[in-house]
Parts: sequence; structure tokens; C-alpha cells
Amino acid sequence: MTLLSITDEKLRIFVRELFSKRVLFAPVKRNGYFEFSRLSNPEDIILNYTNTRLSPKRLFLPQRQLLFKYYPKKGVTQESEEHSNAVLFGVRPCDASALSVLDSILLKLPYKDNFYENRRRETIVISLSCIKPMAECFCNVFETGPIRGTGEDLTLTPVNKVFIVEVRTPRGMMIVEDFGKLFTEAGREILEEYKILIREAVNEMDRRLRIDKKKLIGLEKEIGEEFFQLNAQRCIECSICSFTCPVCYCFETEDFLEGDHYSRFRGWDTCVHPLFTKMASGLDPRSTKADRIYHRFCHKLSRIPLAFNTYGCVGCGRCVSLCPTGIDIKEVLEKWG
Amino acid sequence: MKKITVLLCTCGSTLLDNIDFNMVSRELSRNPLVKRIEVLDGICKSSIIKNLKLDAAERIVVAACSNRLLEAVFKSLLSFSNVEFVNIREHCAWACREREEATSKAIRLLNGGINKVVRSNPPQSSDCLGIVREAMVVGGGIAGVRCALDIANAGYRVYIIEKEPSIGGIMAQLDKTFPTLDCSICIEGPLLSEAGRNKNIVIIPNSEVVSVKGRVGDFRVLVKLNPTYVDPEKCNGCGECANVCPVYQPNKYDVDLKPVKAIYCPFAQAVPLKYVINKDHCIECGLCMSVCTRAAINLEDKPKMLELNVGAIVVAIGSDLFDPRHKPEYHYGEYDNVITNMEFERIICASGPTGGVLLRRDGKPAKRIAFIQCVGSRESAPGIEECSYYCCAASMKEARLILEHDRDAKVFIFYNELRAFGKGWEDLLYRRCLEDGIVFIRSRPSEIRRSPEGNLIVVYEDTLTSKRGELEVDMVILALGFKPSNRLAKLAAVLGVSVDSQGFIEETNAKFKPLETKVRGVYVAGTCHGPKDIVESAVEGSAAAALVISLFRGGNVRLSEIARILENKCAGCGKCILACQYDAIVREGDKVRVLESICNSCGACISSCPQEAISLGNWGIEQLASQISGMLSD
Amino acid sequence: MSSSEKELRRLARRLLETEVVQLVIGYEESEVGVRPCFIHKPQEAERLVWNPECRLNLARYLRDLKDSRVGVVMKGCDGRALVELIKENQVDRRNVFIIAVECNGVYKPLKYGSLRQERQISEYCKRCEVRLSPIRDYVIRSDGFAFNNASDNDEKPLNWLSIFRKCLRCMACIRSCPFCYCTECSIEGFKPALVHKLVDTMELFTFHLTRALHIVGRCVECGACESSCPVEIPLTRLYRELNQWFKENYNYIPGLSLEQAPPPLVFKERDRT
Amino acid sequence: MMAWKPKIIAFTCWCSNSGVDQAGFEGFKYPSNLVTLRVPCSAIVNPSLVIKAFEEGADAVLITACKPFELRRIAPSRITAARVSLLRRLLKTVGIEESRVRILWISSNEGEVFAKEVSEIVGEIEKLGPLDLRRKMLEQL
Repeated sequence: MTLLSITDEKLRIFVRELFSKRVLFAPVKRNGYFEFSRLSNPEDIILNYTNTRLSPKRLFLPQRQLLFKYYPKKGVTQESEEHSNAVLFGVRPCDASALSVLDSILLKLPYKDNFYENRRRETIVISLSCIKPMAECFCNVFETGPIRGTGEDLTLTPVNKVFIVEVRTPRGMMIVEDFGKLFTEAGREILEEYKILIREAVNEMDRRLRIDKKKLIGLEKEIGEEFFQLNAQRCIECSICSFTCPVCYCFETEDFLEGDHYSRFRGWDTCVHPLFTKMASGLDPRSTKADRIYHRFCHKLSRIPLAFNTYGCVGCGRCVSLCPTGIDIKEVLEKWG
Repeated sequence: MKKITVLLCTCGSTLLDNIDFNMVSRELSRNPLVKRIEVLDGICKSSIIKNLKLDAAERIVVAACSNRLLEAVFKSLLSFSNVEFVNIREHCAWACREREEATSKAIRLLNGGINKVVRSNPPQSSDCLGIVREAMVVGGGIAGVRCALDIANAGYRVYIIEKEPSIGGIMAQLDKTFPTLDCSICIEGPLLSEAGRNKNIVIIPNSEVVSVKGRVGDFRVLVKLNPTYVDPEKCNGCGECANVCPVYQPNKYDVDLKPVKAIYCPFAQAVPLKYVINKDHCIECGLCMSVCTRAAINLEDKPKMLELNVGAIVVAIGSDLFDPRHKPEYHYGEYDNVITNMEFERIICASGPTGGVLLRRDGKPAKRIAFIQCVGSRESAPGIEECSYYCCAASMKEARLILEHDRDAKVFIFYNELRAFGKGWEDLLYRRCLEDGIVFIRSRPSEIRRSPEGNLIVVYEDTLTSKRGELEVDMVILALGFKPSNRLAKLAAVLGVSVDSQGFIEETNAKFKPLETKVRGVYVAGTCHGPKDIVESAVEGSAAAALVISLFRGGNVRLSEIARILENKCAGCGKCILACQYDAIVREGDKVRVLESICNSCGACISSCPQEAISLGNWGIEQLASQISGMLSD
Repeated sequence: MSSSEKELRRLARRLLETEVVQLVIGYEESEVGVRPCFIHKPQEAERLVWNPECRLNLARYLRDLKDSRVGVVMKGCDGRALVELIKENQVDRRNVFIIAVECNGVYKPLKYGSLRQERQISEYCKRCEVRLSPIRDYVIRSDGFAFNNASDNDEKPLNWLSIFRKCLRCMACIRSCPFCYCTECSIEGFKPALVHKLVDTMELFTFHLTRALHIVGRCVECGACESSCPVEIPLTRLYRELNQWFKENYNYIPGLSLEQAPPPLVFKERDRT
Repeated sequence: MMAWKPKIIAFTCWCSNSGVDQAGFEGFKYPSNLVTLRVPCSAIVNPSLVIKAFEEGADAVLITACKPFELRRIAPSRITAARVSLLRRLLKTVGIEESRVRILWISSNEGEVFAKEVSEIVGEIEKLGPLDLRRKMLEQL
């Protein structure tokens, strides 16, 4: 596929155009951090950001979501949410890949998640390559970066004041055709520079951590391993790792009586919370902290690959950096990979 | 699914003008939990409730008048189902100016009630605790004996715990009682023997309470039986042993004025009439053993422990009299002829050491006698601040006794305020004293001196005339006030009851719960509750008995509204202990425990617990938060 | 390696060798920064470090280790928290060997995607006046680092309500707090009375205010909650306000002495109005 | 559009609840936007419940209790007084007017006092305006 390019100024125009036609989610700066936010002004957009502290998963799987309402007299009503055409602009390749991981899990028949699907279908994802990856990242392990991920429709890579545009899906193609006059075919010089850049970024990442991820399947057999006991001692069972993870999708439902009807909501939950698997009888199949930590790693690195043929981790490094007690998934990768 | 019945009362149609009941019903019927709404005309009519055919498991919201009135109407429902009362009359219909306002307020109140009753837990049968229908009375003075007899006559077993060898207390030591001047032991003696005879009364003399565990209805009391060296089962009170005993000792009953043998019976009317040995004076010669035909004497006797299981406890251990040695200006113990009123009672008594003649220690008859009132009362240290209650009347009685024995005697009473407030006191005591020529001097004498002849000189200032004076008399009698004994403080600690600033046992409420203590099931009577006379002590004894009987008759103790610790939750942080104003929560191991008899159900603990590890009926966060959200929903 | 670090390792080694303790809790260096570590064997004592990255309050771990003898590295605030925990019957003083290290403040954590990359001392450390644990069995003086502790007093009032909205309710503040040892947290949503399991924006108000009320008069402002928080809610500032109220009314500062009992929260004559 | 009226919740302890009864009984009128929630003793009112009430949309919370300075020795409402003081400080810190939490000392015979005080309090809250917690929470930083 041919690569296109777009200049800095024209990219600005592109963003403005998108903003006028669609709901635009893009990184903005707020209180010393970046976050994805629905833009109210296209000039707020930040393109040289590192990464957002919280993953963009919340745009597709909100922390609290209404599933249906039940009227004792009328029965169940499912109020379909209105989703206008949206664009998630400037997401990092790892987070974009997380969406494709979620796609493989949540859109797999027969248990398809309609709410996720609706939002996902209506949202075009445009990613922005990481040419200067952060220290915590290890996206190379799962081939989810640093230049291109797996879940985006368009990939933008900044090379010297222009952006190389790679069209990844037919939907991406559509966008490019819509704004055809802004994009030009990338020149040879730029492409050379682009190649060098890709190589350097990949090499840089490979120097940090390089493992054979196929071997991670073996984690399935390592329950009770001392490594998890040691980490469990340290773990304080907050759920920062799963709440900030772009992939973690576990949920909990709760019913509320609201006036004349009941509403069922769904919201985030996490396997590191001690009550997650506790049953009404008092039995808890994962009763110790070590069990829960093991489960989280094993689920991401071994069980999801076995069931869905993709990895449950994209190497964004949020859990590594935000964990108050320094529990490090990279240690698991090194030990078993 | 929890279904709710809402009963709306129009209060005999009077509320129809204030509240739009149709609107209220319509609003409430939107709630899927509400199964049935009934608009009733006067819910307080018993026929209406009967016709409703309410299910025992139902949750009911009653919207009518104040819960204080409704709870009486719904007595039968309260016991087995979840009922929530919503006040739409006083709090709503009668308090709002406009009909619309009242209607919307009623809906809000009702939504709160519905939300609360959804979350309520029905009372459990395990909330009721059984009662041991036996009582313990600590102290066998007039208050204790009166109390024990009244409980026993109602058909319940009573244990009297008495520290002395015989019951009777102070009253047994008195010569005459005021205001009628009749013989004290002649009135009390029959009462004591009645107690001894009563099959429901178990008198345990020479004993003391060591520890008390448990709660109202089920106290476990450990009693220590001090050795008397005579087996009470075998002793028949023949007195042969005392006849041969070679050792004399002062008798406490006679205020140490008249000696008895080391093996003795405290007084002739003692109950039980058994001999005891005072080991402090016994020389263990064994003569008594040799004459006792029933082999009742065992000089190797040891203390024994006894465990009693009782449902209620009455504290009636009395008080001590003030020790006049603490007032050195009166030289008691130093000057022979300064005596206490208790010593006087024994001296003037016909069976006393002098056979009823008022003699001085030097053998001369006392002709001029002075009484000093308020010794150890109505002052701060060393005495107590309260009035001794009895000593005005007692000294007037004693003055009259002196004159009855000797018409020529001259009696002076140094008083502060003369308090002749009781029935017959004014007439039978005060007026007759004036008629008999007894001289009342308003003064608290500053000193007693001794004249060279051995007479006493009372130095005083008459506060009516502001004149100083000195009065020479043969004898001074000190009218002593009450002082709580050390035993009282110890017993209060064992029972967990509180004492007031003077050291007497504190009642729950001075006005309407005067004999109930902080600990439920523990009552107080007599002078350990505060200074009082015989009549008042007997009244309190009977009154305490009534409380015990009503507890025993009342069926089971309901604990549904008492704070309970959920042990699997409690982390033992102790915040509840800090919050409890009644000291009803104690630490036990790494958890805490509620003393059920002390808990007042205020709920300060449940709101101080960070994790709701304490519950109190249906007043938890769950219920109240739910009620709040109902009240605020639109 | 600083000399205090050397002393710390030597001490930990000796404690384990002589079996004075079965376990030493301290901090170790790792690829992801300084983190708590649990040393069981004397030879592992070499892992211990001491620097301004040693952030988490280790008193938090002690209540889980009630029955073993533990040596623990404690900063001033950790020690204060331990004092309160002992008073609340959660830790047995006899089971703890306190290695008190002099603390000059810790750095703010550098978190994922943070714009700021220079090291900064934490706000709560600037306010701290207790650099050495009030109870201790061994004192290690600091030598290596010291920084300008001038506090910047121009603390602007915060818009707390919109700050609370950021909260993910991940429970990290509660889980890192030494005082949150309830067997069942009342604001966890397991038994939804105050807050529900699913996060609702309005309930975050109740969540944070209730938590503040639960730890007032115990909080030692160690900042464990604040530094763990993924969205950096300055919780310590909120708790400090309440502690201030406690101090004004009851003259009680948590964690300064084992003898001073926490005062009961009762009426004062001047609250009449 | 209907004029805004504050929503007020009053926790009334057993004794002061009778006072509120008396106010109605004797016909003293007071604004209807106050609803009463009966509790056995004011000390049972967990401060979190007051906060919950604000979250659920109350504009003010009132606690009526027995006078702690009148009882002889033991008065759990002493705790209530301290808690209200603490709550007020907390609310002030997070930017809510502290006068939205009130404590009223009401004996069971003070119906008139209750009606009068409540009218005053409602007036003050009306002057303060709605609490509107939701808007404040959703406000951008």
C-alpha cells in the first residue's frame, strides 16, 4: 500500500475539518497530564504528547453504563444509545491495539457485546506513532508499537514536520478520500527517513526487553509459584493496574430501583479486588492475594492467547508505572518469556 | 420479592381537607414494591386492623398520627412483622399551610418510610432472652429485709447476702424509733424472724459478693462465705459453748461497750440464731468443742465460695456512720464523755451495758447533756455535703428518751437548721421537746474543752444572737451523718454501677427511675442510695421489690433494640468504646463486647464504627440511607 | 551507597542472623523504582535501600503480620501511624523492631505520562515536622540527601468537588492507608448502603467525605493515599484540615505518643450555639 | 416554572420528635420543605448520613436533639454536637456553606420553638440558594 503524507499545517486543517463534521476525541493537556477528551476547541489538541495517564478504553467501555430498564408493567426496554460519528484522534499504537484485542474478545460470537460494538463501529481511530517511547513501555514484545498498532484505521507518523499517513482499513481509506486534497503521496526522501526512524525505534525497544512470547503459554502451569507469593506480600490490592489498563474489561452489574422502574447498570470491576470472586456461600476460589495476582498475569499472557489468539497485554506500561508498590509485569515476561 | 402494604389513615376524615389522599395513592402506586394501598378512616379502631387480614410476613407502612400513639395500637403487629410509622398528621397535615404542600410532604415522608421498611430486618425470636426468676438482695438491713420479704411473698426465691452473722442492720441496734418512741427491735425482730421463716428466703450470713457476671435476667454471682467455725446446720443456739468460753471480747452490736465471749451470738433476736467464733480473740482452747453436743464447732473452718444464678440484684448494703475522730475539735475518743449517738442508743437501751441508765464512764449519772448536730454532714471534707436526713429527729427522740429516764436532766441541742419535716415529727418530736424544756441553740460548736472537774465545756457562737458562749455539761452526744463505706465503692465496681459525687449509688433518673441503676436488673434501696431514715429505707425496699417483681412477671427481656457487635466484622479499633457515654462497651480480647444490661440503645457506637460492625435494630446506615434517598426522591 | 544505607543493611542482617526478627520490611530498588521489600534471609539484606523514593507507608503491612516478629524501616510518619495502630490494638509493640530512619521528605512519584520530569519533594512532606519515628528501637541518621524544606504557603483553595469527580474509586487510597484495616470497608460498595459498587459521580462525594470522617483524628498525613492515587487527588490536604479541627478542639495530634489516649469526640461547652 | 424551594431533612431524636409532634398538635405552621426522620437518639446519626443526604439532593440537614448541657451526667447528644462541628468544618473545606448543617436543641415541649426556628432556618437556606451538588461536581477544573 502506498504511503501518504500530510504537512503539519494541513494536519491542523484536517483536525478542524474532523471537528466540524464529527465528535472528536483527542489528547489535551489538563493539570499536568494528558487525557482523551471530547474537544470543544480544535486548537486544544496536543500532538507531541507522551501518553495519557488513563487509557482511552473508557470511551468504549464506560466506567458505568446503563444496560436496560425494567418496567414491571411494560417489561424490559433497552434504550439504544445515540452514537454520532466519532473520531478518536491521536491515540498511541499500543492503545489502538488494545481496541483490537477487545474486538477479538468482546465481538466474538456468540457472546457479542452490543454496547461496545455500537461505540466501536461509530468511531474512527487515528493513531499517532511513538517515535520517542516512554521508559515504561514494552510494546515491541506484543508487536503493538511503537510505530504501528493493530486497531487503528489510520496511522500517522511524524517525520520531520510532515506526517506519514498509513491507511490501515477500508474505513481509513474512506476518510483519506473524503479529505483527498489534504494528503499527498509521500516523497522518496521522506520515506527513507521514515524507514530509518522505524528501525531506530524498534531497535531501541528491542534493547530494553526481548522475549519469546510463545513461551508465556506455560504460565498456565505456574500457579503457586513463589514469584507470585513474593509479589503478593507487596500488593495492596488497589486496582490501579486494571483500572488504567487499556485491555482489562471485567465488569460487574447492579440493579437499581428508580421510581417506577428498575435499571441495570454495568461498570468496571477487577480481579485484584478481594471480593471479585467471592460467592454468596462464602466460598472464594481465588482467596489469596497470590492467587489473584497470578490470575491477572496468567489471564493476560496465557489464557486470552489460548482462547482468543491475541495477547491481553499491549505493553503500554501503565500498570508498571502507576503501581504504588512496584509490581512489574515485565518481570513475569522476563521470567517466563 | 419484598411487597409492601401502605395504610393511609384519614383520621376520621379530618385529614381529607389537609391532604389529597388520591394524589398520594396515585404517586405511591407507581412504586413497583407497593402491593396494596388502603385509605382507612381511623386506623386506631381495632376492628379496622382486624378486617385488614394482614400477613405476618408483610412489610407495612402506616401513615397516620404520631408513633407514640400508633405503637400502642399496633402492639400486636409490632411483635412479628416489619412496621414503619409515618407521621402525616402532626408532622405534616397539621404543620403545613397549604393542601398541596402537605400532600407533597406526605408523599416524601411515605417514600422514606417505604424505602426504610424495604431494608428492615424483622425482629428475631432470638432477640428475647429468658430470665432466671430468682433475686439477690445484698445487705440485710431494714431496706434489704423489707425488699426480700416483698419479693418472696410474690413467690420468688430471694438470697440475702449479709456480711454480719445476723441480719438486722442499724435498726436492730437502736433503742427506740422516732417519732413514736416505740421499741426498735420489737418492731424489727418479728420482721427478721419472718424473713428467717419464709421458705422463699435464703439468708446467707457472714458472706460478701466477690464478682458478678452476666446481664439482666441472668447474673452469675460469686459469693464468698467467711468462716464462722460453727456449722450453722448443726448449731441449735443452745449457748452452752458461750458459757464455758473463757475469753471475753467487745461486742460490735453493743458498739464495743459490753463484752461477750469469743464464741457468741450477736444479739438475742438474731436471725439466724446461730453462734459464731471471732477468731481474732479465740485462743483455740477447745472448751466449746467439748461441750457442744451436736459437734457443730470446727476450728479449722475455711472460707467457701458459692455461685448463685439470679435474674435481679438489689443493693441495700447501707452506709457507715461518719467517724468523729476526723473532727479533732470534739475530742471524741479522747474525752470519755464525748460519745456518739449510736453509743447513746446502746447505753439508754434497757438491755444495754448500763441497763438503760445514762451513766458517764466515771460512773456518775449524766444530768446535763448536749447534742451536737450535723457531725460529718452538710459540710465538705471530712464529712459529706448532704444532710444526714435523720439526725434532727433522732436527737430530739434521744433528748426525750433522756427526760423519760430522768425528769431532772437538762438537755441542750446545738443545731444548724431544725428539719422536722416527716410525718408526725413536728407534733410528736419538736413540739414536745419544747414543752419538755429542751433547749435548742442554733450553733455549730467550735470546740469542746474539759473542765478541771472532768466536765465538758462546749464553746459555741449562737448564730441567732451572734453571742459567743460556753456551756458546761456532763456529756456530749455527737449526731453523726452517713458516709458511704469502702465496701460500697468495691461493690459498685463489681456490679458495674456508678456512684454519685458523694459516693452513694447513682440512680438512672432521680425523678422517675429513682431506684434503677446504670446496670439494668440492678436496683438500689436504703442508705447506700443516700442518707435516709428507717421509713424511707423500708419504702425503698418495697419499691425495689416491686421493680424486681415486675421484671420477673414481665416475661422475657427483649434485646432487639440493643447494640450488638458483629464479631466476624469487628476489627477491635475501639472507636465505639470512646463514643459510649454509658461505658457499656468493653474490650474483650482483640474485639469488643456490649454489656447488654448497661446499653441504653442510643446508637452512639453504631455511628462511630467505621465499618458498621455494630447493629442496633433497624437503625443502621443501610436503613437510614435508604430512607433518606426515598425522602429526597422526586 | 550512603552510609545510612550501609548501616541499615548491617543492622537488618544482624537482626535476622541473631533471629531477633523473622522478617525485615524495607525498601528495595527495582527497574520500576523503589518499592517495598520483604527480607527473610540475612544475605538478602543487601537489597535494602534508603533514599527519598522510599514512599509507601510500611506500617500498613504490619497489621497483617500480627503473630511474627518483624523489623521494619520507618520514617517519621510511618512511626506515627504505628503509634496509632498500637493504640487501636492492631499491632503488638513487642512484635515490632522499629528501625527509625531520619527522613528529610520523599519525592513526589513520577507517574506515567506526567509532564513534569524533575524530582520534587511531596507537598505533605513540606508540612511535616516529625522526621524521626516517635517510637523506635534503633535510629539511623540521614546523611545523603537534604533539601530545601521551605514550604510554599501559597496553597490555593481547591475546587474539591470537581477534584473528587476525577476519582476512579480504585480504592488505592484506602488500600495504601495504614488505618484502613476494616474487615469490610463501608464505602467499598460490597454492601451498598452509602456507595454502590458501580461508580456514580455523585457518590464520589459521599465516598471521599466519609473516608475523611473515618480517619480524622488518626490520620498522620503520611501521604500514602495521595502518592498512590492514579489521578493525584491531594487527599492529605483534606485530611489535614480535619486534623486541624481535631487539634483545635481536643488538643490532640495523632501519633506522637503511646501514652496519650485519643480523646472521645464529645461536646464542648462552646458548641452550645 | 415553579419557584425553587430548598429540600431539608431533619433528623429528630425521640424526645425532640415529640416536640415536633407538639408543634403540629398546637397548630404552629412551618415551611413544608422540611421532612422529619425519626431516630432513637441524635447520637445514632452517622455523619455519613448527612453527607449522603446532600448527595441525594438535600439543600440542608438539620439535627434536633436533647440539650446536653441540661442533663445531669450522661448525654449522648454531646457526641452529636461534636460531630456537627466536625461536619461543618469538612463541608467548609470542600466548599459548601457550613450553615447547611444545623443542630437545634429542642425539648419535647418546645413545639413552638421548633416551628419558629425552622421557619428562620428555611429562610436562611432560601437566601443561600440551592446546593446543586451535581453541577458543582461536574464543573470543569
